[in-house]
Amino acid sequence: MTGTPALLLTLAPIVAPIAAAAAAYLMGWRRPVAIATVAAAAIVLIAGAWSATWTADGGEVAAGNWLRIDALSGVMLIVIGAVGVVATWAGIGYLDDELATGHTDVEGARRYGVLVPLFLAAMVVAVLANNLGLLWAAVEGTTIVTAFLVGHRRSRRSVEASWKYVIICSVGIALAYLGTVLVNYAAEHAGVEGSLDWTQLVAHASELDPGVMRLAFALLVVGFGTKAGLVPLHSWLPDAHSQAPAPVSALMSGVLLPVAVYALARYRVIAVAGIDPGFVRGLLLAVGLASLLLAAGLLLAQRDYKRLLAYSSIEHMALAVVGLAIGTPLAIAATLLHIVGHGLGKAVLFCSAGEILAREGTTRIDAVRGLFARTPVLAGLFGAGLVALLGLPPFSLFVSEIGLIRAMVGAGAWWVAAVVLLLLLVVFVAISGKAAGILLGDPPSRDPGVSAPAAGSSGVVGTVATVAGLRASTVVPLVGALVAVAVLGIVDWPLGQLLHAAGQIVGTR
Amino acid sequence: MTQLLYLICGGLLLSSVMVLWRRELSAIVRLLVVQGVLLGALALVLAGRLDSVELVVVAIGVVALKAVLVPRILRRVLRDGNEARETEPLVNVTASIVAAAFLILLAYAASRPLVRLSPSAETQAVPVGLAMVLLGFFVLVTRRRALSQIVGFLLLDNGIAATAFLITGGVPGIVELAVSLDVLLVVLVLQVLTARLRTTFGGTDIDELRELHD
Amino acid sequence: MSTLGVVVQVVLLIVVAPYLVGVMRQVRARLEGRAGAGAGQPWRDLRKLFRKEPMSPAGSSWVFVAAPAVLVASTLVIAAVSPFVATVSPLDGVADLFAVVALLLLGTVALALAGLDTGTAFGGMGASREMTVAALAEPTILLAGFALSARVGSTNLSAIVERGQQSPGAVLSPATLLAAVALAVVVVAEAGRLPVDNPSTHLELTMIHEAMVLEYAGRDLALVEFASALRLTVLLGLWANLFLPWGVATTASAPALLLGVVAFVAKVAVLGAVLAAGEVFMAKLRLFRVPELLAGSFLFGVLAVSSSFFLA
Amino acid sequence: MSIGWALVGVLVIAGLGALGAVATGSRGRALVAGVSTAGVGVFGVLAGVSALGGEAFSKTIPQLLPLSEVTVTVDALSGLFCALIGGVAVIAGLYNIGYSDGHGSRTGQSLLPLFVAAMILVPAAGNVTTFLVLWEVMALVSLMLVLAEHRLRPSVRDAGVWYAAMTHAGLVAILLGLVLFASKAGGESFTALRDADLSTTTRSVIFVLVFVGFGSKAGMVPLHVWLPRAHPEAPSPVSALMSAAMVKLGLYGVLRVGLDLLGGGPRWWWLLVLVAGGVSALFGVLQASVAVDLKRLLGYSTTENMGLILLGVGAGGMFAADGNRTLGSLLIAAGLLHALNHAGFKTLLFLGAGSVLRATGLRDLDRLGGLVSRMPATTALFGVGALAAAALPPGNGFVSEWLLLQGLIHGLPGADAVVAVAMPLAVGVVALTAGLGVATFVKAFGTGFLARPRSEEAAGAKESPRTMRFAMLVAAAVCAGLAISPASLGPALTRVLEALPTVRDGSPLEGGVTLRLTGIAGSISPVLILAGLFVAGLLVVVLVRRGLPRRESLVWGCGGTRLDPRMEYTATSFAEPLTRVFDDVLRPEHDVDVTHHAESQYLIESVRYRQRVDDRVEAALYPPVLAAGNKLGAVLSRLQNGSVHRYLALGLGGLIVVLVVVGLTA
Repeated sequence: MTGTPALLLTLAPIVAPIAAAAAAYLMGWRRPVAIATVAAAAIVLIAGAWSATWTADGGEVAAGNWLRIDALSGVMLIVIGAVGVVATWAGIGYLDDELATGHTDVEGARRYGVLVPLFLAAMVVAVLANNLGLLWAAVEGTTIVTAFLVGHRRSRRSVEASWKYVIICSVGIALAYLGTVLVNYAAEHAGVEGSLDWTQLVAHASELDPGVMRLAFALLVVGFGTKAGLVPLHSWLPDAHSQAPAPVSALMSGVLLPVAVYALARYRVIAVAGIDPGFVRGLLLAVGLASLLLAAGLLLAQRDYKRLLAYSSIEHMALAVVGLAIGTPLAIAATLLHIVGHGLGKAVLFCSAGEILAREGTTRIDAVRGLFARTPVLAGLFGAGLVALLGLPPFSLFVSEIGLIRAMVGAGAWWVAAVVLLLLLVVFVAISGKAAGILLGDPPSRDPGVSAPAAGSSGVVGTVATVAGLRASTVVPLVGALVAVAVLGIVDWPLGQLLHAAGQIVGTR
Repeated sequence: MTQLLYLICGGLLLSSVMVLWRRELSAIVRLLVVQGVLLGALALVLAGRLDSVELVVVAIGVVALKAVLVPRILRRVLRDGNEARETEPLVNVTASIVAAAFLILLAYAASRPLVRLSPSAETQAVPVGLAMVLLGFFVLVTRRRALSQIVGFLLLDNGIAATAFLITGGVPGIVELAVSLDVLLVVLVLQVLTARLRTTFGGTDIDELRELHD
Repeated sequence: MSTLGVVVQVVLLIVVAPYLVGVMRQVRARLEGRAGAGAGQPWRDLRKLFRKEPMSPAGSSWVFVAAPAVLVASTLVIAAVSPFVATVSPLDGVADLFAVVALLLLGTVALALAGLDTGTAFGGMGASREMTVAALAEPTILLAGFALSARVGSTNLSAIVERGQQSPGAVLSPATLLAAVALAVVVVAEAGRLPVDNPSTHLELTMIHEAMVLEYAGRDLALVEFASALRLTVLLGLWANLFLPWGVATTASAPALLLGVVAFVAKVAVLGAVLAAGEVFMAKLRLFRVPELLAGSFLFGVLAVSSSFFLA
Repeated sequence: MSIGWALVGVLVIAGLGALGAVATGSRGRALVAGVSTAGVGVFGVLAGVSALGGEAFSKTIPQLLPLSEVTVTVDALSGLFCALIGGVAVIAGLYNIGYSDGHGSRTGQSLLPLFVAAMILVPAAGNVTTFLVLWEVMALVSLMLVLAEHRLRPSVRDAGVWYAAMTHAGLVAILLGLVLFASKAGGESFTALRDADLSTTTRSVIFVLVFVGFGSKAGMVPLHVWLPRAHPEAPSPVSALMSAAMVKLGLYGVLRVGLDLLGGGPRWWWLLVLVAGGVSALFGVLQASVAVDLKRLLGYSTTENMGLILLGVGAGGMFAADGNRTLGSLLIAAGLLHALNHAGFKTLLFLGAGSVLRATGLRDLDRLGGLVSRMPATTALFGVGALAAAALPPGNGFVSEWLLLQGLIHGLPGADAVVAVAMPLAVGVVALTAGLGVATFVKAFGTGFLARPRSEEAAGAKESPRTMRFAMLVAAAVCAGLAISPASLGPALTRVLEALPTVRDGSPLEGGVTLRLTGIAGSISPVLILAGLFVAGLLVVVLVRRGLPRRESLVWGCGGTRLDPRMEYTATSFAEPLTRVFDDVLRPEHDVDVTHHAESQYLIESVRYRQRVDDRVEAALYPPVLAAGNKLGAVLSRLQNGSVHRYLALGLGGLIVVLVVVGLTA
C-alpha cells in the first residue's frame, strides 16, 4: 500500500503519542491525559495490527522513502503498542501512588506525562524508519528521552543510574553511528542511490564492499548491542532498570531493548548478503552467548529483585540475538515471537515489582517473604509473569524457545543449542529459587507499627477501584497481558502469518 | 590542498592526545574548541575538494555547534562547580600516552579496509578519525570528573564526524542534522545530570557512584 | 491318582515335620552325651500346647492372631505344590521355585508383623533381625534358582527334579554343586538354625526367631512351633530333591509314590541329622557377621550361574 | 466411545472442573475438584481402553501452537498409559473429595483436574512440539500442586525448587534430544521421526539425551533427588498422582522414543537402561528401607519400582537388540505389567499415608503406631498395598516381579559374555531389591500401623471419612484384580508390544487361571496360590478353633512394670541392622548429645541420640554443581562492581577485541 492512506497509517502511530505528550505538557498530569497516553499506545497497537493486513503476506506500507511498514516493523509496532498500553495503563496507578506518597511532585508528574509518550514516539519512528540514519537517530533519541525518566526520583541512586545510562548508551550508540557512516560509505561507493535507505541497501547488498561492511557490522553490533543490553556495554541496564519508575522499566525492557535488536535484524539482512555469513553468525553468537553467560551467572548471585528482572532482560535479548545469529526464517519468527512474549511478560513483572516495592519498601530479595500469603493477587501476577519469562507453557515464550532451539539444531548449530539450554537451565534454577523465596512460605511476623503504604489510597486523579488491594487500573492491564502471552503461546492465528512473513524478510537459509 | 587536509587531521589527532595530557579542565574545554574549529576547517577543505556547497553549510554548522555552543555549555558546567582540575586519573598520564599510541596503531590497522576500498587523499586520513574515536573512549574510561567524561564523549563524537567527512564527505544532510541535534541534547542532558550529581553527591567524581552494584 | 500324590505329600509332611525336629534334637543330645527326649517329643509338646489357652498381649491386634495361621497356611501351600514325593501333580503349574521362595517369605513377614504388633522391644528386635536376614538371603536363593533353572530352561520345580533324575551327571556339575552350597547356607539361615540363629536360645540379645514369637502362648505357640518345623522340613526337602532328586516319583502309581515317600523321609532324616551334628560343633555368629556369611553364599550363587554359562 | 471424543471429554471436564473449583466456596470445592478429576480420569480410561482394544486415532490441528502445530496420535502404547493415568485419577479424585474437604486451596483444587488432563494428553501427543508443551504443562501444574501447602511447612518450598530445577533439567535433555531427532528427520511429527533414516551415532546421541530426560522424570538415580522431596510434600492425592502416574510417563518416553521412534538400537543403549534401572532399584529400596518418613519412604519406593521397571525394559531391549524377541517382549511386558501394578499399589499406599497424615498430622513412623485399632479400614487397605509393594504373593506386585525374573533367567542359553554377566547381576539386584522391599514394608506397616501408638497424635487418630475409604477400597480392588488375573491383560499387552517394531512377537503371556509364558516353560497361578492360602488358613483356623478362649495379657516386660509406648521398637530401630549392614553406602550420621548434671559431670541428666540418613548420591553430586554456580556468580559479580569506569573499560576492551578479530579474520 502506498499513497495517502499509507502516509496516514505510518504517521498515526508517531503523531498520536506526540499529541499525548503535547497534551501532558499543556495540561499537566490529569486523568484525561493519562487516558490519552493509553489511547496513543493503543493507536500504535492498532496501526501495527492493521498494517498486518498488507504486510502479513509479504507486502508493505510505504510512505515515501523515509517511513515504511513491512511485516518486521509490523511485529515491532505491535510489541510497542501492546507493551505501551500495558505500561501506560498500569502507570496511571503507579504515578498516583508516587504523588500520594510524595515521591514526586506535580512538575515531576508532568515531565513523566510528556516523556513517556515521546519515548513511545521515538521507538515507533525507529521501527518505521526506512532510512538507517533516521533509525539511528531515533534510537539515540530514546536515550535522551528516557534519561530523565530513569532519574525520575532524583535520589542518589537514580542520579547514579541515569548518569551511567546516558554515558554508556551514548558511547555505544555513537559506535553504532560510526557503523552507519561506514555502511553509508560502502553504499556510496557501490553507487547505491539513497545510500542509507534500507530497501535500496538490501537490493544492492551483495555489491557492498565486504571489508568495510565487516567493520561496519562489528561496530553496529557493539553499538546497538549496547542499547539491547548486550555484552560488552551491557552494564547500564541493571542500574537503569532497577531505578526507573516501574512502567518505564517495563517499556525499556519490553520494547526499547527489542528495538535495538530490531535494528540489528535490519542490518543483518544487509550484512549476510555481502559478507561471509560465518562472520555475521560468529559475531552475533559470541555477543549473544557471552551475554547469556553473564546473565546466568549474575542471576545466580542476585540479591535484588528488580535487578533480577533486569538480568532476565539481558538473558532474553541474548537469546534473541542468538536467534538472529542463526538467522533462518524459523529462527527469526521464533525470535520475534520471543520478543513479543518477553515484552508483555516483562511489563507485567516490572509493574508488579513496582507494586511490591511500594508495599515492602525494599528491593532486597531476602527481605520479601511469603508474598502469596499476604497479597495473593499481586504475588499471583508476579509469579505468573516469572513463569512466563522462565519459558513455561502455556505462555508463548515456551513455544518460541522451542522454535529457537529447533532453528539452532536445524541450522546445524546443535552445540549452540546445548550451550543455550544449559545456560537457560542455570537461569531457571537461579530465578525459580529466588522467586520461591519471595513468593512462598508463611509471611514473617511483622512489626504492626510499620504498615506498608496504603495501596489504593486515593491519588490526585480521583477515587479508584481496587481488586484485592490493587488498583483495577493495575490489575486489568497486567492480567490482560498475561492472557495475551498465553493465547499467543497456544493459538497460531494472531501473529502466525505475520511472524512467518517477517521471518522471510530477515531470514536466510 | 592535500597538505592542508593532512595538517588539519594531524591537528585533530594532536588535540585528542593533548586532552589525555592536560589536567586543567578549562584547558581541556579549550582543546575541544580547537578541535571543533579544526573539524569545521576539515569540512571546508573537503567542500573545496568536492565542490560541495552543502558541506560549506555543514562546516558552518559544525563550528557553531562544536566550537561555540557545546563549549559554552561546558564552561557553564565548569563555572557552576568549583572543580578546576581533573583529580588523579585512573591511569596516569605516561601510561595514557602509551595506551594512546597503541590505540592509534590499532586505528590504523582497523581502518585498512576503509582505505583499500577507495584509496584517495581523504581516506588515507581516515585512521585519524578512528583514532579519535578510540582516544575519546579512552578518556571516558580513565577520567573521573563528570566534565571529563562529557569531553571524552565529545571527542569520540568528533572522531566519528571526522571519519564521516573523510570517507564520504558527510552523511545525508538530514541525518547530519539529526545527529548534531542528538549530540547537543546529550550534552544538555549530561549538563543537567552533572548539576544533579553535584547536588546529590556533593561533587562530580564519577568514581564515587558505586551504590548500584552486584 | 496324581491328586492322591498331593494328599499323601501334604499329610506326610505334616506328620514328619515334628518328628524331624525330634530326630535332630535327639541326634544333638546324643552327640552331646545326653539321653534326649526321643524323636516324638515335639509332637507331645504340640499336643500339650494345643490344649492351652492362647494369649494376646494388651494393645495387639488381629495381626497377632492371624499370623500363625498365615504362617502355617503358606507353608502348607508349599507342601502341596512342591515335588517332595512326586513330580506329577495337578498343582504343578501353580507355583514355581520363585513362588515357593516368595511364599516362604510371606510366612516370615507374617511372623515379623506379629512380632512388631506385640509392641515389645523383643518382638520388634526379632522382626527387625529376621527381616534383615531374610532380605539378605533373597539374592542367594534367586541366584541359586537361576543356576538350577538355567540348566533346565524352566523354574518349574518338577522340571528341575525330573531333569536331575534323567541326567545324574549334571548333579555333579560345578554349577549345581556351587548352587547346592549356596542354597545350603540359605536353608540354614531361613530355618533359623546355627550359626545364624539358635532355635534353643532364650537369651534375649541373641534371639532372632524366638524373640518374635516370645508373646505367643497356647495353641498360637503350637501353630508357630509346628510351622517352624514344617518350614524346616520343606526347606530340607526342597534342597534334597533339587540336588539329590533320586526316588521322587515321576508317575502317580502307588509303588512309585511309596518309593517317593520312603526316599523323602530318608533324605530329610539324613539331612536333618547332618545339620544337627554340624550344629554341635558350631557357635552362633554375631548378628552382624551374618551378612558376611550371606555375602559368601551370594558369591557362590553368582559363581554357580556363571559356571553354568562359562563351563557348560 | 471414539478416542477423539474421549480426549475432548478429558479437556472439557478438566476445564469445567477447574473453573468450577475456582468458582465454588471452600465447602464444595473439594467435591467439585474431586468429581471432575475422577471424570477426567474416566475419560482417560475410556480413551485408553479404546486404544488398547485396537482403535487408533490421529488428528492434526495447524491452528494451534505458533511455529508448529498440534498433532494428536493415540495407539495402544499411548492407550495403556492413558488408561493407567486415568485409573489413578479416578481413585485420587474420589479420595480428594474427603481429603481436601473444607480446606483445599482454590489453586490446589482447581489445578487437580488440569494436572490429570495434562498427564493423560502427554502420551497422546503426536509431534515433538505438542509433546514438549504438554510435558511441560504437566510439569508446571504438578509443581504448583506440590507447592499447594507451602504455607504449612518451609520444606515445601525447597522441595518445589528442587523439583522445578530437576524437571527443567530433564526437559532440557528431552528437548535437545527430540529437537535433534526432528531436525535430522526433517519433520517433527512422530510419523516422520519413525521413518527417518539416521546414522547410529546420531541415534545414540538422541537416545542418551532422551533417556537422561525421561530418567529424571522416572526418578532414576542420580537424577532422583527431587522425587523423595516433592512426592512427600505434595498433598496426598497429588502424591499418589505423581508417584503412581506421572513418573510412568518417563517410562512411556523411553519406550516411545527408544523402541518405537528410534526403532530399538544397539545393545549398549539398553544395557545403559538396565544399569540405571538396577542402580535406582537398589538405591531406592535401600533408602526406603531406612527412611522413617512414611511418604518419603513411599517416594524412594517409587524410585525402586521405576528402577525395576526400567531394568526389565533395559533387559528386554538388550534381548530385542540381539534378535531374541521372545524374551524381549516378555521382559517389556513384565515392565509394563509392573508399571500397572505399581500404579495400583502406590496409589493405595499414598492414599493410605494421606489418611494417616490427615488423622494424625504425622508422617514420622517413629511417632505413629496403634492405628490398627483406631483406623481399622485404612490399616487393612494399607496392608493390601504393602503386601503388593513387598512383591509377596498373593499381592499383585509379585506377579510382575516374577515375570521379570522369568525374563532375566532365560536369556543365558545362546547368550554372549555381556548378557552372561549382566543377567545374574540383574537377578541379584532384583532379588536384593525384593528382599529389602519386604523389610521396608514390614517396617512401614508394622511400625506405622501396628502395636501401640507412640505419640498422642497417633493415639487420638480417627478413621477417615467414607469417601476416602471408598477410594482406597477401589484401589485395593484394582490391585486384587491385577493380582488374581494378570493373564487377562495379555491381549492388551500384546497390542502395546505391537506398537514397538523391534519387540513385536505375538503375545508374551497367556492363560486364564494359570499364567503361562509364550516360549518359556514357566507358570504360576496367582488365583490358585491365593485359594490355597485361603483354604489352608481356613483349615488351620477351623481345626484349631476348639479349646479355651483367647485371653488378653500384659506383655512381658522382663519382670518390670507395664511397658511404656516409648519402649517400643521404632522404625529407626527396626532399620538399624540394615543401616549397619549398608553402612558404607548409606553413611548414616549419628549425633549423641549428653547433658550432664549441673552438680557433677559424672552424673548424666539426659542423652539425646539422633540418627540421620541423608541421600548420599545427592550429597556427593549436587553440592559441587551448586558451588560451581555460586563461584560463577561471584566471579561475574566482580564485573558489575558499580564503577562506570570499569563498565566503560569493558566496552573499550570489547571494542578492541572486535576490531582485532575483524582485522585478523579479513
